[in-house]
Amino acid sequence: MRYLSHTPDDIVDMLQIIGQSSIENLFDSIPKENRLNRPLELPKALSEIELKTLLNERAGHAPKLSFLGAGACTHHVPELVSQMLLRGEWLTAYTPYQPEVSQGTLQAIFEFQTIVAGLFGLEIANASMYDGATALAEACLMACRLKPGTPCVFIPKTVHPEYREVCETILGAARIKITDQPGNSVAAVVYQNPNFFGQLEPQAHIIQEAHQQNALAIAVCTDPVALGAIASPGSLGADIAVGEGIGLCGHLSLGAPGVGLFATKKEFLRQMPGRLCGQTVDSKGQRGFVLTLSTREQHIRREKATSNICTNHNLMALAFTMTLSLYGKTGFRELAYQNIKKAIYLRQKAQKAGLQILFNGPHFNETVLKLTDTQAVRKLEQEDIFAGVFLDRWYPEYKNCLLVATTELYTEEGIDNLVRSLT
Amino acid sequence: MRYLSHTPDDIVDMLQIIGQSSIENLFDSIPKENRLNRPLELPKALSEIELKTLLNERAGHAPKLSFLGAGACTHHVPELVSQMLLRGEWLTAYTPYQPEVSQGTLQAIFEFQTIVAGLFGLEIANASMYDGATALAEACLMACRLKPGTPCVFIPKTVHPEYREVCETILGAARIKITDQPGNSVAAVVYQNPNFFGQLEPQAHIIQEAHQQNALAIAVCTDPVALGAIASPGSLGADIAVGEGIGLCGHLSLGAPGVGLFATKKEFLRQMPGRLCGQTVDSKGQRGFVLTLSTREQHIRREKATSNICTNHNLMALAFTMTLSLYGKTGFRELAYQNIKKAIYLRQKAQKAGLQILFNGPHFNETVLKLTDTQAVRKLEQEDIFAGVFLDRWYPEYKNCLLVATTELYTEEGIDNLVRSLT
Amino acid sequence: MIGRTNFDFAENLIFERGSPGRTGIDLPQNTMSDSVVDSLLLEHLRPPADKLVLPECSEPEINRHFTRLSRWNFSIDTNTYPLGSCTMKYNPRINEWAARLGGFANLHPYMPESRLQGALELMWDLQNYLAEIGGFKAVSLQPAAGAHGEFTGVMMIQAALKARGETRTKIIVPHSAHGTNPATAAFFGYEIVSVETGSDGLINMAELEAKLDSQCAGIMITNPNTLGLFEKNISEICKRVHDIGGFVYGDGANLNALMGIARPGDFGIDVMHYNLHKTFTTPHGGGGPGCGAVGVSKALEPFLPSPIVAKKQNYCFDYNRPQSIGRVRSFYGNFGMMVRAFTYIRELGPQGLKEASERAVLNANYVKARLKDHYVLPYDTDCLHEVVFTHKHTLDIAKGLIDRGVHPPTVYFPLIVSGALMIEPTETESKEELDLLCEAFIEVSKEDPEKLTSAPFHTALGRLNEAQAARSPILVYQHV
Amino acid sequence: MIGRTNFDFAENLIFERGSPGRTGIDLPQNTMSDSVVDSLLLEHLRPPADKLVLPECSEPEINRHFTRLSRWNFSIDTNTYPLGSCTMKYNPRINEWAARLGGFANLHPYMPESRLQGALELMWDLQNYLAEIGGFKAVSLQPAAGAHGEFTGVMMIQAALKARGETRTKIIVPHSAHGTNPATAAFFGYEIVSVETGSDGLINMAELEAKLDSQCAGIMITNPNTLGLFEKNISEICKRVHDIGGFVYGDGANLNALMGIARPGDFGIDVMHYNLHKTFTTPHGGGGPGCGAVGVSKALEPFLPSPIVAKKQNYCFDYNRPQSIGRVRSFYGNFGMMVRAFTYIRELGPQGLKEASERAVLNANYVKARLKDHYVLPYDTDCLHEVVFTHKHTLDIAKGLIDRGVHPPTVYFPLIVSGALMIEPTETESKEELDLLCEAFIEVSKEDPEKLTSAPFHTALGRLNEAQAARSPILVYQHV
Ligand SMILES: Cc1ncc(COP(=O)(O)O)c(C=O)c1O
Ligand SMILES: Cc1ncc(COP(=O)(O)O)c(C=O)c1O
Repeated sequence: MRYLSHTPDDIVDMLQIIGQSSIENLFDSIPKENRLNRPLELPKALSEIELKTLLNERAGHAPKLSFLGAGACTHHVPELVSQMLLRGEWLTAYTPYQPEVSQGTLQAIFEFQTIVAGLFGLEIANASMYDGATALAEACLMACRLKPGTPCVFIPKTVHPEYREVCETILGAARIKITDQPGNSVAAVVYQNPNFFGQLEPQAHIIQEAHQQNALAIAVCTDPVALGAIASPGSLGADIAVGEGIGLCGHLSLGAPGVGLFATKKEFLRQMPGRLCGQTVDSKGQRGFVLTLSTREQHIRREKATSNICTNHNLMALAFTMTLSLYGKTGFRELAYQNIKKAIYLRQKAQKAGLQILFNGPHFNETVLKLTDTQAVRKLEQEDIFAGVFLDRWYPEYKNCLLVATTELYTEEGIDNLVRSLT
Repeated sequence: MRYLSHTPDDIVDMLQIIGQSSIENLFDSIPKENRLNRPLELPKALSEIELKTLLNERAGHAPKLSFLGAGACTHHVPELVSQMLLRGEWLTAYTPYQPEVSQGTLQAIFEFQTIVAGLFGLEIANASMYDGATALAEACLMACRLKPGTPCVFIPKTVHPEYREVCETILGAARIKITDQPGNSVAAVVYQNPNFFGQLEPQAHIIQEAHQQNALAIAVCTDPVALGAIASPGSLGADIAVGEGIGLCGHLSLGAPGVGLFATKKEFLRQMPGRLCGQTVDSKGQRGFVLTLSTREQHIRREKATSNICTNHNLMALAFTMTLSLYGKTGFRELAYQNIKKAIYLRQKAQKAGLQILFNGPHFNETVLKLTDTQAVRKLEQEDIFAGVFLDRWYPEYKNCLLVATTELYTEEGIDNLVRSLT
Repeated sequence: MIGRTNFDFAENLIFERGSPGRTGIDLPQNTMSDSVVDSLLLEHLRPPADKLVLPECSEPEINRHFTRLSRWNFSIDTNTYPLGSCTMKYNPRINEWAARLGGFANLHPYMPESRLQGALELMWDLQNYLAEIGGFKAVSLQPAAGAHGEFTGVMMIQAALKARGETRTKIIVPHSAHGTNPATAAFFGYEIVSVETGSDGLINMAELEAKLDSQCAGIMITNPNTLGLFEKNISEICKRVHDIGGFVYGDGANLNALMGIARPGDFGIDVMHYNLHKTFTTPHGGGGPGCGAVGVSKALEPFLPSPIVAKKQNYCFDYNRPQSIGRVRSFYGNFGMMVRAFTYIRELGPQGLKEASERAVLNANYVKARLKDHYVLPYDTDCLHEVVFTHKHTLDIAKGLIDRGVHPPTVYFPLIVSGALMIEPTETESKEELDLLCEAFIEVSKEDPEKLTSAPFHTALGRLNEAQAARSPILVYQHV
Repeated sequence: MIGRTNFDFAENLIFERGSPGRTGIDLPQNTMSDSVVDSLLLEHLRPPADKLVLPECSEPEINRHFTRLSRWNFSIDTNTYPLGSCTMKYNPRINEWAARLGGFANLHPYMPESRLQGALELMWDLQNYLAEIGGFKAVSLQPAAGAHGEFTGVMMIQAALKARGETRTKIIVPHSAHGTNPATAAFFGYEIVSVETGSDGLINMAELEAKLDSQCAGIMITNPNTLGLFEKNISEICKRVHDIGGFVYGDGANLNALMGIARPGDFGIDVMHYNLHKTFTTPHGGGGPGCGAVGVSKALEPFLPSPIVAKKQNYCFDYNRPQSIGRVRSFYGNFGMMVRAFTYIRELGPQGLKEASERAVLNANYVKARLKDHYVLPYDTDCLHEVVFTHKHTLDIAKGLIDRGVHPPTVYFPLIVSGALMIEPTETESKEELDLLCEAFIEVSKEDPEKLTSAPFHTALGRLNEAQAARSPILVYQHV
C-alpha cells in the first residue's frame, strides 16, 4: 500500500519497543465479542491506474451547457484559485489551533471575514458556515436567543425552498416555529434578496417593518454576486445577513461543498455562532491573528455554546476570498452588472419571441419563463443542455414555469439559441 | 489587463521620477524608421472565459486508447507528480544561479543526476538535455572530442529514425560523418536498447566490439523503464548512455517536453555537455548544492564550451525524479516486468490469432505485427483507438508492419480486443 | 532535529496591497450600457457610500499574496501533525484529481437524475461502503461535518422516541466527550447528564447505571474514547441503554482505530457519524469542508434525513421518506468530499483499510512506549490509535515542539486529563518520522522550563496574545 | 523590508529517506509469473549486482520530501525576481490549465494528422503570431530553447551560404553577447570575431565595419542589447552585413522590450530566436523546458527545420522541404510550451502585448532612476526593459538582497561591465514591489561591506563554497 511505509522490519522493531509480539495483541483491549471476524465486504483494492479508469467512467464528461441556478449559480472563477487550493499548506492543515504555525490560514480567515462583512454592509462576519441554508437556520436561532420569549420566525415562500426545509428541520428541533403569514409575533423576519425567482425585494421596507414589529431582519442571499450591484442589507439596517458562496468557489460539485456566509452587527457578537478570527500582537508586538472569542463555542462552552459547529468550510472560504480579491472593487461590480445585463437580454429576447415572463420589475440574473409544456426542455436535455429548473418541483402553482439563470458565462449567442429552442 | 498593475496614477508618479513626460518618450532611443507604425495584426484580446472556450475547442477530448510508442511510450505517473509541479516554487524559479535561494531545485537536480547515473550503471549524469535525440547528438560530439581525428560515428538503423535524423543535422553541422556500415574507423558505436523494434540487443557484444575498434560505446534508451529489468549499459562497459524520459514525466504533449538523459564515466567529466550540480558545504560547514564545473559551459567558456546548451529541461527532470522515487527499487523493477509481460501476452495472443510477428527473441514492451493491409488500423482510428505506428513511415521495406506498444497501462482485455480488431 | 529557520517574506493584509483601479480579472466585453441596469434597479442600487470592501490588485499580486500566506502554515504535506482526535493522515493526491473531474465538479444539483447516474452510483456505493465499515443498516451522506452528523443523529433519536409517543428529558454525555456532543444534545433541550471516567480510563459503569432511567433519551459515546481506549463494556452499555428504551449515539471521530477490526453497529450503537475528513482522507483544508455522514441501525433508518440515494430502476434520490427528520442542509451533502472518500476506500479495499487501522494503532503504541518515561501517562493501559499524556507545562511543551518541526498534539483535551497532550500519529507516518517526533518530545521535556515559556523561537511571529484578541476584538480590517 | 526568517524543515536527500521494501506506487495485479520474463531475457537481465539506485519510500514520504524542497526556492510566485536577461514575469495559471487539457496533454506524436487538427491549428496560429510579432516571414517551433534556436539559426545561415556555393570562415559576435552566441557559432567552426561596445553602450560601428569582409558569414546581435539599450544603428548594421553577403542573427532574448513597438524582422534581421519561456510566459521551471522558436526572413525560409506546420486542405506537418537543414530534435518541439505561449498571446491580444512591453520599459526606467544615485551606471543612456549597474562588491550586494526578500539580479553579465548588476523587473511587478526592490538595493548599498561578505543571514544555508564543489566534484549521492 503506497500510503503506508511500515516494512516488516519496522513492525518487528516497533513491537519490540512496545513490548508486544504482534499487531494483533495491540487490539487485546477489544473484547472478542466486539470483533469483526470476517473481512469487510468491500470491493477489492484498486491500483491508481484502475482507480482512474473507474472514476473516469463514473464521472463521464462535463455537462455541455447549463442555465441552472436556483441557489447554485456558477460564476467565472479564475484558474489560479483551483491551483492555489492544491498547495499542501492550505489543503492539509487543520483548524488553526496553534496560531504560530497557522498564520496563513488565520490571516486568510481575517480577510474572508472582512470581505463578507463588507459585502453585506455589516460590521462583523464569522469564519464560515456549512452552507447558506444552515447559516440561515443559525441566524434564526441567534435571533431567537436575542429575542427570548418569541420562538417564531417569519420566512416567506420567496426564500429558497430547500433553505426553508432546512430551517424547518433545525428550528423545529429547537422548538422554534416558522410562519409565512404576516401578523404573528416573531423574533425575526427573513427575506431573500434577490428572491428565489430572481426578483429584487423592497429591502428597506421589509427591514423597517421588521423593526417596527420588534423583530430582527435577516437577509439571505444565495448568490452574493448580486451584492456587487444592489444595496447591502446592512446599509439598510438588516441585523443579520447570510448567504451561500458556492458560485464563487470554483466547482459546483452537485451543490456542495460551497461556503455559508454569516455577518451581523457588532452588538450581537456574543450571540454569534461559529469560529472567529481576531487580530492581536505577538510577544514582540507584531501584528498577528488568532482564533478568538471561543467562549461562544462548543469546545470551550460545551452545552452552553451558541452553536455546535466545529469543522466549517474553511478551504471554500479561502477560495471565496481569493475570487473576490481577484475581482476586486471594480471587477466585482462589473460582474454583477454583467449578470443583470444577461438577464435583461434574455428577457428582451424571450419577450420578442413571445415567451411569457412570469415576474417583472427589478431583477438580478434569473428569469422565470412560463412555457406551454416541458417538451422543449426535455429535448435540450438530450443534447446535454439544461435550460432551467422547473418551479413546480416546489411550487405546484407554477406549472411549466422554468427558472433560468444567465450569468457572465453565457454569450448572447448562447442565450439566443436557448430562446430559439424554447419557442 | 489582469496581469498588469499600473494605474494611471502609478504611471504618472513613475514617469515623474524618471523625468519623462510619457511612456512614448521612453522609447526615444528607437529610431523612427525602426518603429512599427501600426498595431500588430493579431486576434483581439480574450477574457479568461473566452479563452477557456477557445482552448477547450482546440483541445477537444483526450484520445480514447492508444498503443503508440515508438520513442514516446506513456507510463503510469501518479497524480502527485503533476500537482507537485504546480507549486510556484518549482514552476516559476529560474535556473539556480543563486544557490542560497535555490536549494530546492539544486537538491532535486542532484537527486536526478544520481538516479540517471544509477539507471544507466554509470558514474555521473548531467542535469538534463532537451530530449533523447539531442542528447544522443551531444554524446556523439563528446565521443569525437574524446577521439580527436576520427570524425565519424556508427549509428545503425535500429536506432530511432528521428534520432538518426537529428544526429545527421547536428553532427553534420559539426562536420562529423555518420555511418551505418560496420568496418569504418569511428569515434563511437551507437546502439539503441531496446531497439526501435522493441527487441533487445546483444549489448555486451556491441560494447566489446566498439572497444576493440578503439571506439566509445554509446547506448541509447528511448524508454528507460526497460532499465528496471535489463542490464545497464554502464555495467557492461558502455562509455556514454543517453535516453528520453518523457514517458515518466506525466504528459506526452505531442512528444515534448520530455527530458533528455545523459550519463557517462567520471573520467570523461571535463568533456561532458550541460549543467552539473555538485555537493559542497556552506559557510557553516552544512551540506549544500551548487551548479558546478561551469568552465565547460557557454556562460563561462563561451566559444570553447562543450555545448551551447543553457536552459535545459529541469521541470521535466523533476517530474522524472519524483516518478522514479515513487516507483522506487521494487516498484520500478515491477514496472519493467509488467511491460515485458504485456508484450509477451500480446505476442502470445497475436500468434494464436494467426498474426505474423516480425521479430522474435528477447524484447521489451513493443512488438511488430505484420498485417495484410492498413484497413483494420484505419477502422480503429475511426473509434479514436490507435493501434500502433506503421514502420513504412521510415522503413519502406516494412510495409504494413505495425509497431505496437503494450505497457502496464493496458489490461489483458484491452490487448485481447486489439488482437481481435486486427485479425 | 528538523526544525530550523529559513528565509520568509512578510506580507500585509490583502487590503493593504494594491491600488485603486486595479483588478485581477478580465471579463468578456459587453455591449449593453451600464445605464440600462441603473435605470432598472433604481433604488435597489448599491450607492457609493455603501462601499464594497474589496482589494484592488492584479492577478500576480493576489497570487503572490496567497502563496506567501500559505507558507506560514504547518500541514501534513510539510511535517508530522499528530493532532489527537483529528486523524491527520496523508491526503492522497488522486483524491484531488477525482474531485476535479469535469463530470463531477460541474454537476448541478438540479440536473435530471438521468444525467447524474455516475454521481448517484458513487453516492450509493459510498453509503453502502460506510454502512459495511461501520456495521450499520443505512447511511446518509448529507451532514457537512461531525457536529452536523451529531445533530442529525440526536434528532433521529428524538424522532424515534417521538414515534413511540415519548419525549425524554435527559441524555448522558461522558465528561470525556468532545464539546460538540454536549453542545448538540443541549440544542434539543436535553439536560446533559455527565458520567465520569473511572481509573481505568473507561466509563464508570456503576455511575452510568445509576443515571440511566426512563427519562434518558440515551447516551452519546465515543469509542475508542477520547483517551484512545476501547470502552470494553460497550456491548453492556448499549444493552443497558436499550433496556431503558434509550438509544446510543456513537461519535465516530475515532473510527480510524477500528476499520475492518470492529464495527460500532455490531456493538449495539444505533447511530454514528463518520468524519470523512478524518478517517477517509478528505483534506481538512485548514478547517473543512468535511463530511459527517451518519450510519443508523434498522430502528432509526426511517428517520434518516431526506433525500437519500436509492437504487431502483436507476439510481435516484429518494424523497419518499415519511418519517424522515427532514433535510439538514441544502442539496445532498458535500459531494466533493464524497468523491474523495469513495476514491480512498476503493483504493485501499477491505484489507488496506484494516491495515491502515492496524498501523495507526501500532504507531500510537510506539509513541506511547517511547515517551512514557518522559511524560506522565494518566491512564497507562493499552491505547488504540492515540495516546494521551499530561505535563505541568502543556502549552510550553506545545510551543517548544514547533521549533522542532513537529506540530503540537491536541492540548487540554480531553478535559478529564488536566494539561492533556493528545497524540494521534496516524498510520501514514513512517517509523523514522515517529522517531523524530519522539526525539522532539523528549528534547522539549528536558528543555529549561523558563526558556520554553518564550517558545517558539523559529517562527516569524512569537507567541500570540490570545487574551488581548478576546479583550478588544478586532474581527475585520479597519479601513482608513 | 519583506525579507525575514520563519520556520523551515531540514530535509535530507531522498536516498537517505525510506527503508528497504517500501514503494510509493500501486500497480495493477498481474497474473503472469516473473519467471516467464526471466527465461525470456536470460543474459539480458539486470543482475542484482547492477543495482538500481532508487529510493524506497511511500507516497507520503515522497510528497513531504518534494514539498519541503520546493520551499527552499525563491520564485516569481513568492518574490520579485529581477534577473536580467531572463524576463521573470508572472506565469499565468490559465496556461497550466490549458497545457493539461486531455486533448493536448495526451496526444501522441504519431497519431494521424486528422486526429491532431486542433493541436496543429494551434501550432500554425502560433507560428503566424510569432512571425507577426517579430516581423518574420516564417517560424519554426522546433527548437527547445534559446541556444537551440541559435544553433538552428546559424545552421540556416550556413546552409544559405552553401546554397550560394559559399563557405565562410568567420562570424562577428559582440563582446557583450550572451555566452550561447559564441558557443553556437564556434560549433559550426566559425572563427569568432569580437566587436567592442562603444562608450554609448552600442556596437562600435567603425570597428564593425573594419571587421566585415567576404569571409564573414554574418553577425549575431542582441537588440535591445545586453545593456538594455537599443542598437540604434541596427538598420545600418543589417545593411552592411547584407552588403558583404552575410546574414544577421538576432538573439531575441530581449524581445520583451519591443512587442508591438518594433519588429526585428523589419530592421533587416534575417533570423531570430524567441524565448517563449521569457517573453511569452511559459514557466521557467527552475531551468526549462522552454521553447526557442526561430523566425526567418524570406531568404532563409527554405532552410527551416523540417517539418513545419502548414495549412493545406487541413493542417499538416510539411516534410517536403528539400532545402531544409533537417530535424533539430525529435518530434515537433516543446508542444506543451506552445500551448502556454498561444494562450498568453490570445489573452493579451495586440494591445495587451504592446502594453506589456511599455510597462516593462517603464519599470526598468523607474528602477534605474531610483537607483542611479546609489549604484554606478556604466552607461547612463535611455534603457529599455533592463538596466545594468555596477558595484565594487557585486557578489556581496547580491547576497545581501536575499536577506531583504528580493532575488538578486543577474551578476557579472554582460562581461563588458565589470561587476555587472543587470536588473530586469518585468512588467508584472507593481510599483509597490518596485519600491520595495529599490529600497532593498539602497539599503544593501549602505550596509557595512565587511558584514555583507557573510550575507545572506536569513537562509538556512549560508554562503556556499563553490570552489570546493569544483575542486573535488561530488555529482551523485555516494551510497554507503
Ligand atoms: C471526538 C470528536 N467528536 C466530534 C468532532 C467534531 O467533528 P467536526 O469537526 O467534523 O464537526 C471532533 C472534531 O474534532 C472530534 O474530535
Ligand atoms: C541574451 C540571451 N541569449 C540567449 C540565451 C539562451 O537562451 P536559453 O537559455 O533559452 O537557451 C539567454 C538566456 O539566458 C540570454 O539571456
